[in-house]
Amino acid sequence: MQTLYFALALFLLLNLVAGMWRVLRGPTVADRMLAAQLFGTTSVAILLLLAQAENVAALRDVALVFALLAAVTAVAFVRRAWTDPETKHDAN
Amino acid sequence: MSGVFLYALLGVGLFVLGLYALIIHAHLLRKILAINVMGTGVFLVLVALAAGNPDAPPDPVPHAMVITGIVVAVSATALALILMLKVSVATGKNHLSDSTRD
Amino acid sequence: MTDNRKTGKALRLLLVSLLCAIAAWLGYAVLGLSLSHVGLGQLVGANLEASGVSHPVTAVLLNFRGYDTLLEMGVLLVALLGVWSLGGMPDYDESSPGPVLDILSRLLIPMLMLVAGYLLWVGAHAPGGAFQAGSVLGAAGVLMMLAGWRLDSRFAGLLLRVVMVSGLGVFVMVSTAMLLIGNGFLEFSPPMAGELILLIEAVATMSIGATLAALFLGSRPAVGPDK
Amino acid sequence: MLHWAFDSLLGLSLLWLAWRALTSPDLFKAIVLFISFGLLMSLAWVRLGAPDVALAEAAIGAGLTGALLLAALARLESIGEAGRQKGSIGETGAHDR
Repeated sequence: MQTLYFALALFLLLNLVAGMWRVLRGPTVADRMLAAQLFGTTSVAILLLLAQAENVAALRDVALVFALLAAVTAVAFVRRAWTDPETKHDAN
Repeated sequence: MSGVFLYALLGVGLFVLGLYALIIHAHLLRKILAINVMGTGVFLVLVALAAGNPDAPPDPVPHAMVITGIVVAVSATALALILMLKVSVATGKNHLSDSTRD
Repeated sequence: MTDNRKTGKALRLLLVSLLCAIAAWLGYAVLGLSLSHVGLGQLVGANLEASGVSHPVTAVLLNFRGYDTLLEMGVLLVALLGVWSLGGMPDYDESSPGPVLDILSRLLIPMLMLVAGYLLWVGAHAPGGAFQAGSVLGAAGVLMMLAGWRLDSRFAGLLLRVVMVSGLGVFVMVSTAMLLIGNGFLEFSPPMAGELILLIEAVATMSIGATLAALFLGSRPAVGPDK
Repeated sequence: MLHWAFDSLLGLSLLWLAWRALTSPDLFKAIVLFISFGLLMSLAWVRLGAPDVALAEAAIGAGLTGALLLAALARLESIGEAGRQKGSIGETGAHDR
């Protein structure tokens, strides 16, 4: 069972690495930011799997903090950095 | 805990990478990011070596040092960002000008 | 121009090779360290009974190496003073928050406060503690500011400053009180160490949270009866 | 074996994220990559058996650092735009993208 949890965590990490492609490519700033938010969500899942696999209950607290605080970055992005949602494609 | 040296070497790599970026970039925001990466590299070496002994639980003293270090790093980053904005308002530039070249 | 570029390239090559040498040297040093050293882990474990808490990292932070934490609170305060003494920033014009953000912040901020309290409480026997709880509280403050809330100017004067300083202040006062009753500075006597640590941590959490949120705001909040 | 694969993949992605965050020409991209770097660091602390540090990194890396950097970038760009509107010398560099 432990091996299964760990294999699943590895699979999620692979997914996360695939998500980096969107951060690098994503034509708009919102694409990049949402990919980073996806990293946060995937990390929550990985943390929960590791908590189960290694039987460390404290990791669930880490996952809880992660899930709650992901919103702060997203709100900061929407309020401060996303000035012109229609046209903001960056240059490269 | 065979991955200890992996993470310790990763810490060294991050430190050197941050140092390189700190030297070659003129933009102050990039310098701030570079210093943060350097600090993370140091933390990584500390925590990796604290987990080194496989027969004992991880050493709590480096962990405590790294926790204080993370909070100090974020407050220093906040101060540095405000200083950067002040420089930008005062000079209109995002890098420190070199008086011998200007 | 091409000459300039050539020297630039040469300099960069020199820098990269120098940094590679540094990396190799540091890597060699790290690999050469013996991992079977005892470290301070056993010492901490042996004295954990006397510290008043059962989680080794909290014991180290608040009791065995209290100086670190004390000075760290000082560093936070100095960073805040530095930010405040730089004067106000030009306020960035932002869109109005909108109802979604308002409702989100109303839902999320009580949760964040609850989690901060939980982390503070659980720190005595499991991972958690003042720094983590303070960071969560600081993030809650940042979220409030992003959602368009502002601190009422009645509280932005003395009260805010008292909260900011209280983390360091209570720590120093408790330590000095220990000195007066005949212990060393920062030497908590075992029967009441747990309660003292909880008191210091609770005040420090509030103070760290307020300081981090103020660092995000970047300028001194307005003081005065109106505005 | 599985642990080795996890650790190596995590380490490589951390190094790569840091490299891209420090070299990408677009400042916003650099900041998003740095935020992602902080999120993954939390996993590294967990793998090193330091849940306390992971908790601190999660609280600060996921919430505060991102908000601080994004707000600073927005202010930097508004300072740059104000400078350009005043007609001063255009070397603001906020858009060194």
